[in-house]
Order: sequence, then C-alpha cells, then structure tokens
Amino acid sequence: MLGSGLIQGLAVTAKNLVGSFHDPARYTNVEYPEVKTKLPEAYRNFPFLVTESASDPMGTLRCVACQICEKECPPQCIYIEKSKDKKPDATGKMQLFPAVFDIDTSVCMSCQICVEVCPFDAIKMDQVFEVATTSRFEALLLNRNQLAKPNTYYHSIHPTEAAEVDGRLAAERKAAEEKAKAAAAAKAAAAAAPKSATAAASATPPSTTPTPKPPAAPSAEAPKPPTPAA
Amino acid sequence: MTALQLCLVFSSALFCVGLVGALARSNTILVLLGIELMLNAANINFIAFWRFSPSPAPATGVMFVIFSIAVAAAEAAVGLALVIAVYRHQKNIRLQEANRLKG
Amino acid sequence: MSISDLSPLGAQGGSHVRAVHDEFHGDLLEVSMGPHHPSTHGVFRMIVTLDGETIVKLKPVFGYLHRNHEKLGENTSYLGSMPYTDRLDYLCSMTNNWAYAIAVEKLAGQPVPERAEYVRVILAEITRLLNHTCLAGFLMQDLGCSGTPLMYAFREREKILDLFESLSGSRMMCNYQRFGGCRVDPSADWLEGAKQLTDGYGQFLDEFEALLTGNEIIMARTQGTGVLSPELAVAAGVTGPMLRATGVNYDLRKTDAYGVYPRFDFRVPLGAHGDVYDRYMVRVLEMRESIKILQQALAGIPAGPIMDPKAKLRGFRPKAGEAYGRIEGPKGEIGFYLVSDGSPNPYRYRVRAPSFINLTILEDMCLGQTVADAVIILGSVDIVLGEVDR
Amino acid sequence: MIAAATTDAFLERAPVLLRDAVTGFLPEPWRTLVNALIAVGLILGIFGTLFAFITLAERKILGRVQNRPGPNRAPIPFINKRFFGLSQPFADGVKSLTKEDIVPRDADKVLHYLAPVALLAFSILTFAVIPYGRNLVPVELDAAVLYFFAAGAATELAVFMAGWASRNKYSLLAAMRALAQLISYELPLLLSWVPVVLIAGTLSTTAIVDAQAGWKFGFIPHWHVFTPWGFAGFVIFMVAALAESNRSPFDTPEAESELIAGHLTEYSGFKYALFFMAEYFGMLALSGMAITLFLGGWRSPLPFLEFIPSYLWFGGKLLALIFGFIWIRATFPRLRIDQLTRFAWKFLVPLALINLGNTIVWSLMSNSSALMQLARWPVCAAIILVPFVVLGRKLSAGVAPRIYRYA
Amino acid sequence: MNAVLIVIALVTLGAAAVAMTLRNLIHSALLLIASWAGVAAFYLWAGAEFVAFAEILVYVGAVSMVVLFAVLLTRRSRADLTVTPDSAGRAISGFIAGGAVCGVLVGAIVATPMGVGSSPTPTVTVKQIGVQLMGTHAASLLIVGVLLTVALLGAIVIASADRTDDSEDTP
Repeated sequence: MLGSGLIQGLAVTAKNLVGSFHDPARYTNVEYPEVKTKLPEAYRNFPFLVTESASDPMGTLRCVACQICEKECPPQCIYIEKSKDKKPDATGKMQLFPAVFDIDTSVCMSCQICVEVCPFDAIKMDQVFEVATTSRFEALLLNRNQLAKPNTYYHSIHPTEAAEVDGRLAAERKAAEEKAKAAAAAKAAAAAAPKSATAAASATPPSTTPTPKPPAAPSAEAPKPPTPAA
Repeated sequence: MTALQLCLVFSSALFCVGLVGALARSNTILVLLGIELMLNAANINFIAFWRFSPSPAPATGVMFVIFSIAVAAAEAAVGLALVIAVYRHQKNIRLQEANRLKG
Repeated sequence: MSISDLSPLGAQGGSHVRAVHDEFHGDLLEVSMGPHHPSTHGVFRMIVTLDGETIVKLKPVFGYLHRNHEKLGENTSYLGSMPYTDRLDYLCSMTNNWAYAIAVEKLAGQPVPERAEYVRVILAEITRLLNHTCLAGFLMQDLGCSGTPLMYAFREREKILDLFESLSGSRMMCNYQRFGGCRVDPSADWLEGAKQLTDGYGQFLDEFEALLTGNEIIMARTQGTGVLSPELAVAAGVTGPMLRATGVNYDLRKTDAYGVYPRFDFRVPLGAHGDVYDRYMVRVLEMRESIKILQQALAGIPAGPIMDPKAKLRGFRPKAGEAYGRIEGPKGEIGFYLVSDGSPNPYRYRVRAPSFINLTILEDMCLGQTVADAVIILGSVDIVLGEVDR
Repeated sequence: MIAAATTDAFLERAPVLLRDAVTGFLPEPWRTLVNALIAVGLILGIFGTLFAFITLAERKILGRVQNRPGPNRAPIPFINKRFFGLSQPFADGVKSLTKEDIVPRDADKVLHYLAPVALLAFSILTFAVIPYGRNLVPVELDAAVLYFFAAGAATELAVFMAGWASRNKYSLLAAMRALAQLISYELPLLLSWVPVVLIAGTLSTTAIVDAQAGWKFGFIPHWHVFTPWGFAGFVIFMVAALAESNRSPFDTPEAESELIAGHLTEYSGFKYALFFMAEYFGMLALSGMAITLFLGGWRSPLPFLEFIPSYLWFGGKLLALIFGFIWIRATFPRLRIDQLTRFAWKFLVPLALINLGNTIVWSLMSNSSALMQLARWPVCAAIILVPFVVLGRKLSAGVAPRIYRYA
Repeated sequence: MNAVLIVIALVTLGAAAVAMTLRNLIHSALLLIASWAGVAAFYLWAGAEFVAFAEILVYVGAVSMVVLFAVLLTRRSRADLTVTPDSAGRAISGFIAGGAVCGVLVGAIVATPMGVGSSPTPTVTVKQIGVQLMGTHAASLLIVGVLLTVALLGAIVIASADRTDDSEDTP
C-alpha cells in the first residue's frame, strides 16, 4: 500500500532519535576541544627529528644530513644543508650533521616516506595535529630547532615502534663496537663497501605488531653512512 | 456627496481605469487585466447598492457579487489560456498581430 | 521532432538547439550549475540548457581541481607516486594504492606474499563498503534528504576510517601498499576490529535499507531516471557498478581474478534497467557480497611476512618495459599504465580513472530529464573530482 | 461559555483576567484598541519566541535523529554557560541582523525589498482567527476559516516576488515551482476542511471548536480526527500544509541540492531571517488551524485532564504537530516538481472530493437508527480507504521494489 | 467613515491606474493585485465580509497566479517583460474614450438625487449566504458550477500544447 515504505522510514528515524540518547553505538560523537579521542599509535602528522637528549637537542641529532629524505620526499618539502664540520654520533663515529634542516609543513603531505627511507631512524612522524597558525609562510616553515624532539618524546607517542627502533639501534651500536674492536684487533682497513639499500629497507619499516620482531641486526654489516645513490 | 455617491464615483473611476487600460494597451494580458478591473468596478456597485439600500435584507447584492467573482475567475482562466495559445502560435502577445482567425 | 532527437552529437553548439527551440518550444534557459553548486560533488560544473525544467543540453566542465597528477608521476620516483595516488579518489586510497602497486609489481616482476594479498583484499573490500555507503548517503542528500542517510553513512564511515587510521596512520591518505607487500603488518587486534566491523555491517545495511530502499518517494524519483543502455555503457567504456546496473556482467574480480579473489565465494549483482535505482541497489547488494568476502578473508588470512623480503623500497629501478595494472575499484576499473625506461622515475605514467570515464555519458543520461534528475544522475555516477580532474 | 468560564480554574481565566486588570480602567473605545494592541503584541511575542526555539528544536531533533548533538555551543551571555546551546537562536538573530544585506545589482530592488515584508505580513495576518484557548481568539469572525485561507493564499505571491526580483536563474525556477506547487496544493487544502464546515455548519473557528466538545463513552473526544472522514481530512490537510509551508518532502522551491536555495538564493542578512521567520509562522499557523479544525482546538483529550488550562493544551498540540513536521523532514527525500503536482491533482484532490462525499454519507447516516450509527463507521472507512488504495496503486504504477539477479 | 472609504478608493484607483501605465508587466500584475486587495478592503468596509475574503481568495490567490504564470510563459527574454510602447494614437483615443465614459458616469451619479440611506449596516452571515445559495439561488449555483468546470476544461484544452499543428502553422 502507498506509504508503507514511508512509515518504515519514519520508524527507523524514530529508533535513531531515541537511540541517540542511550545507545553509544548510535551516538558516537566526541565534543572535540573539550574531549579528545586517544590517537592510535600509528597516527602520523608531520615529521620531526629525533635527538638523543632533551638538554642538547642540536648536539645529539640522529640526522647525519645524508639528504635521502630530501631526495625521496614526493612534494619536496624538505631542505637540508650539510654542516662543514663533523661531530660524533651515537656510536661515537664522526658524522656530518644538518646545518639547516627545514620542513615546509604547508607543502608536506604527511606521507611518511621520509621516515621509511631514513637509514638512521632520525626522522619520525609526529602526532601534533593542532598546528593552526596566523601566519601563512613563516609559521609553517619549521627549522631544525622546531623540528628537534627528544627520543623520550618519540617513546611517548609511538611506544611500540620506538622500543623496536631503540633495540635495533642498541644492537647496531653493539655490533659496531664489536666490529671496531675486531677491526682494531685485525688492523683491518676501516672503509667498508657501500652498503646496499636492501638492508636499510628491510630494517626500516616500522611495525605495530604486538610481538615486536627481534631486531634483525645485521652483524656483518654495520650501518655506514650510505654513499648517496646517484 | 453621500457615501453611496462616493462609492459609485469610486466604482466608475475604477471602471474607466480598466477601460482606458483595455483600450490603450496592446499587450493582451494587460487588456485582460483591464477587463478584470471593469468587472470589479461593477461588483463594487452591487455591494454599494446593497449596503445603502433601504431594505438590504435579502442580500441579493452579495449573491450577485459571489456569482460575478466566479464568472470573472472563469473568464480569467479562459482568457489567459487564450493568451498562451496565441503566444504559442505567433510568438508574441501583441493584440494587433493576433489578426488571423486560423492559427 | 522530440527532445530525444536532439542527440548530443547533433546538437553541437548552442545555435542549433536555439534554432530548434525557437520554432517549437518556449524559451531556453541556460543555467550554469557549479562549480560552487551544493550538489556537484566538489567543483564540477554543468552548463545546463533548460526548456522549462527539462534538460535539452548539458555540457560538463571540469578541470577546476587539476593538479597535474600524471606529469607529477613522471617526475617522481615510483615510491613517491604512491602517496599521490591516495589523492586521486580520496575516498578509496586503499584501492588506488593497490592498483598502482599491481602496476609496478607487474613492471618489476615483484612477487607479493600471501598474507599481503589477503590484507589487500580485506582493505579493498572495506574500502568498497566505505565508498558505497558514502555514495548512498551523498545520493540521498542529492535527493533532498535533510542529511539523515548521509549522517548514518558517515557514522559507519567513521568506524572504517578509525580502522584505517590505526593501521596506516592516516584516515584517508593511507599510503599503505608497497611494491611487494604492505607497509605495516596488521596486528591481531586490528584483524579482530575488522571482523567486528564486518559482522556489524550487515545490521547497519538492514537499517539503512529499511530507511531508503522501500521508500516510495525514492523509488518514484529514481526508477526510470537516468537510464543508461548497456550498449552505450560498453561503448563509452563505463565500468564498475554503473556498468553492472545496466546488466552487463563485468567485474574484474571475476574476469581478471587478480590477487586471491578466486579463493572467495561471492556473486556479482546485476541490474536490469540501468537507472538510478539500479545503480543504488547494485551498490547495496555489492556491499552485502563484500561482507561475505571479508568474512572469508578474515577467517582465512595466513601468517607470514607482509613484505617480500627481496622487495626494494629505495633506489627502485624496474627494467625498461611497460605494464598496465588494474583492479575493480569501488567506482569501476581503476588502472595505472606505466612505461619504464630503466630510470628511477616512470617514463610515462597514466591513470585510468573510473569516475572520469563514467562521467562522459552524463549528458546522454540527462537529456530529457529535469534539473532535479540531473543532480541525482550525477550523484549516482559516483564521481570524486580528485580523480576526474587529476 | 460564560458558565464554563466561571467554574474554571484560575489559570484558565488568567489571561483574560490579566488583560482586564491592565486595561479595565480605560474608557471604552480606548480599551478595545489597547486590548487589540496587547493581543497583537502577545501573538508577535509568543510566536516570535516560539519561532526562535522551534528553529533550535528542529536543529536539535534533526541532529539527534542523525546521531549528532545539534547546535550546543552558543553560550548564554555574561554567565558563559552553554545550557545545550539554548541561546543559539539569539546568536543567529544577532548574526543575521549584523550581516551585510546584499542586493544583486540587476535585482528589481523594490520587489526584492518588499517580498520578505509581504510574506511576513501575510503569514502574521493568519494568526488573527485561531482560537488559542477558551475565550482566547484575537478576532471573532463569522467567516474566520475563509479569512485564514485568504490571507494564507497571498503568501505564494511573496515567494514569487522574491524569486522573480532576485534576477537569478535559480530563483526564477524556484518562483515557477513555487507558483505551480502552491496552486496545486491550495485546492486539496481548501477541500480538506470543507467536510468540517459541513459537519459543524459554520465557518467560525470558535464554533468549530465548540462543535468538537464532549466525549463519547467518557473517553473518546468528539474531535473530528476520530472519524473516518475527519482522519482522512486531517491527513490530506497536513500533507497539503507541508506543501504550502514549503517543508520537506515538498520543499522544491528552495531545493538545496538542485536550486541552491531557490527563491532565497539572493537574500542575506535580515531579509533572509524574515523569510525564515515567515515560513515558520506559516507552518505554525497551518498547524494551529489543523488543531482547530480536526484536533479539537484547545480542548483536552480526556475529561479528567481538563484542569490543565486550555491554552496549554493548544500549545501542546501545536508542538506535537511541529514535531511531526520535523520528523518528516528528517526522514523523507524530496519529490520532483512534476511528481509533486501529479500527487496533488491525481491523488489528493480526488481523495478530498471523495472525502467530501464520505462526510455527506456520514452525516446522513447519523440521523438514523442505532444500527446505522454503528454501521457508518465501517462504511465511511471503506469509502475513503478503497479509493486510497486504488488511487495509490495508480499513482505508484511502475514503481516497486525490484528483485536483482546475480551473475 | 467616509474618510476610510476615500482612502481605500484612492489607494485602489492609484494602484490600478499605475498598473495600467507601467511598462513592466510583472509590476503591473503585482500592482493590480494591490488594487484587488483594495477592492476587498472596500467590501470589508461595506460589511460584506464573506465577499471580501472570497475576493482575496479568488483574485489574490488564484487569478494573480494565473496572470503571473501567463506573463512568465509568454515572454522570450527578460527584456520582453517591458512591453513595447504603444502607439500614441491608440493611447490618446483610449484616454478620450475612457475620460468621456468617466465624465458621463460621474456626472450622472452626482446629478442623480440619491435617497440618503441612513439605514444601519446590513449584516449578512455566512449561514444566510449558504441558505440563499442552496435555496433561492440553487439553479444559478449549479449553472456557475457547470460554467467553471467548462471554463477549466476549455482553458486546459486551449493552453495545452498541440505540437502537431504547430509545424504547418508557423510562418
């Protein structure tokens, strides 16, 4: 009969009207500025640079200014200038560091490719999303001082991933020390062959598995500053 | 001037406005509207005479006006349908050009 | 001479139509609908010529959202194009990713682990749910519902987006698939969440259909509106639910049998009339089939690596050659054509965007219908301007 | 009436007593004038406030139907408490007052200005004859129902003026749609209340309410809606009222997804607010008239509930009908204009005419024996139900749910 | 009392006269509606409540709509709404004829001695009208009903498009 479908529809809306007052499955709203949902661990927004210590961020940047991320960034929002001098990195090896590291967050599309390609776990995705500013150009161009955030912060936002990264780094460091010892003992040449990209690639993808895979530390190959691929 | 005379003057003035419109304008719709005005002027007369007649009991004036309004509505409907038909055939509604009987 | 005789090809240019109509009809009213019209799904524009409320000519105008996507693809590395594919059809980034990944994998001869194939199917079918639900909501909004079906659709979409976010880190721009697998291995928790969503979705669809499918107003508005003939649909290269609504049995999941789809038991719903109602119903029925696929896939997902261990992420240089990878996206056949000259960037990068190709027959469907119908016909085509304009 | 008034509770007589207390000392001609002014002010004040809160309620209910909270942000000034966004209407009012009033360069400026004013004026005029409570009718007219619909008929003119004066193609289309729609639905609207006039034997609203006094068996009120013809008339009236007040599913003139905002496209600021207000006033007035004609006016549904003042009953019924309007808006999509006019001419008008005949059968049978008294219920129900089914079949011919095949 | 009448008359006449001289058809139609409303006000003044509401219902509610529809349907572009100026001769002759009729009528009215009907305002209730319509005037009511039906059908037939004839008749 004409109208039965209409009445069925009215029943559905009535059910929802009533349900929105008592059924949390129907009324799923969160009133944002006052209440915030917990961000999932995997959430990403803009990148930041990991530093080992909070007190001396510029001195302990993990970044060695290898410029891979600059090259791989699809919208090309990263700008890096290498330093003239070197400083020791976490493993005690002398490394370059970025004299200038700028990210234009008005261009960045939060794709995470810089994180994936970084062989040093130096750049990670931040979770800060309330980044509105009043200035269109200066405030959205972040320099390395603004980008640098300590490892503890990284642990606070991506705990699983950070633990995995730390484990891997520790293993690498240990391997490097052993290797250095072995090298010293053997009086071998210091230079190592340019490492392949495969190792970096298989080591880099972050994982959110509940049981983090044991860091597959390649004991034979310590990560070396990769000679940038042509 | 009595109220009745005022009413009648009002009605005849309205009648003449309608008449001038119907005669002087060449747009068919305006001519029709002029005729409607003339009908209204006539209705005013009915009401005025009913209102000021010595024995207004039978409400004949009111009856007349009711029927007159009904007829006017019919006239407007048919008239405007004719206007649309004329427009359909000759693409304008100027009265002077609607001079062919067929089509 | 009737309005239907004014074929789109015969009515080249406004002068012809005007001449015809000066003789036989009243005035023509030319209305520019869009690009900032409320129901042109973004920045689409239709220049509609009306006789009364009947459409005698419709000229689609697009390109307001052109972003040089294909040229960018030629100047970006293979990996770098992946996040750009998210932004083609921004409702279905997972299927866009997959189609692009398939194209590159074909080009490079890259195998994909089984678990990754299962995850891809799961994500593609969830994306289909997401897209079809949203489309139904948008279509009903175009029909004049005061937001109610749209809000129900968005409520469910929110759950799907939460799943996407917890897996890939982003709600819409997932950037999840990689050449040779997926970026992140979904956890057991995540799979459990997907299972819950799948199990609850049938119930939501029942309620959604109770609100809409039997509604006399919707049936009166959509049945017989915007009829597309199977011949024209095939000739114009229309794919996806649009094509199946005309009754043509063409589903790449069956015909190409890519991925692990042959392992799943599902049917392909077909329409008979090719009108707006069929397009809506075919999508609803497809969602029910997707739920079946999801249940099978979630039950049968094997353990194992998510990425091929030999897959290269950086410095990816496939040997010279060409490849066309396509999948059955929610909107139709989404395909990527790649030509490699051995350099890190593709030599040619081309997208077969289903919404763009499905949109080409808009005028044929709209002629003789009213303005109100044009809006819902456009809505039933299911376009996303990010993909149309690229 | 007088006897009832004296035995009534104090609350029942409160409005009249209050008015007399204020104006009682004035000499006669002045007293009437002041009373009239007070009535006008009260109607404007009460319905203005009602309008403000109905817009809020509509958005809130729509929100809840759609599983969202609706507007809940506007704080109450100075104390900065939100109170579920209760002050949203005032925020909206201030906003629309302070917004720039944009008139298109090519618009017909005078008509563009006059349209909202005319619409509001006409829709306020209709409030004059509705009995809001016992002894609470602003103007006692002999032909009150006719007056109501005469004043209401003029509103479509204002919609046309707005659409035409805007010089916008969407507005023009909307104006044409509005004309077609309002002409089509005027007829079933008028025909649907003729049975009431036939049964009550009067065109006066107070007399119609009086005709619905009393209860059958002590609990079924003698409201017209509780008869077969009355129910059919009520439904036809409400459907036509939906169309007359441009509400969903008949909101084709301002169809958002098709015509941007239809005749309101080129209106902004306070003129837009006036339109908005006039449309809600029209809806309120038509609901009030539906209550008067079919739902027993201000009468209480059950005898023991009579202690509640009559004006509260009227208000309660009004809010219930408004809720119905909102509920329907939240559920239904929009009809196309040709389907809408077809629905009016091929379904509502014949049904209303049949209902008129039905009423005649009803009243003829009411004078006969007890058996006939009983028999008239099924007979009259059948007289209206059979055409409903048959006309409904014809109207929805070719429109049915479909079975789909799988490859 | 008379002052109210004069105001009503002036408003009505002014609206009608301006409507008849305007070149914009829509404005003309809307002003005519105002003048019809004036006539309805006169009926109210005269105590014919029912007629006044009927006048508004029929003229403002229905006839005006049909007129506006006709105006919109018979125009070809926006410019067409302003009708071309009529020939001066036609206008002058119209004015002369109208003026003459007006003069004769007003003269006759003023010259005729009218019995000053100081009778109280006659009242006519809806019930009386109904009884009269159904009793004394039942035949006329039926005839008017038939007339309206025929007119409606005729209007539909005339205005409905007969496209087959069009092709041979168009010049």
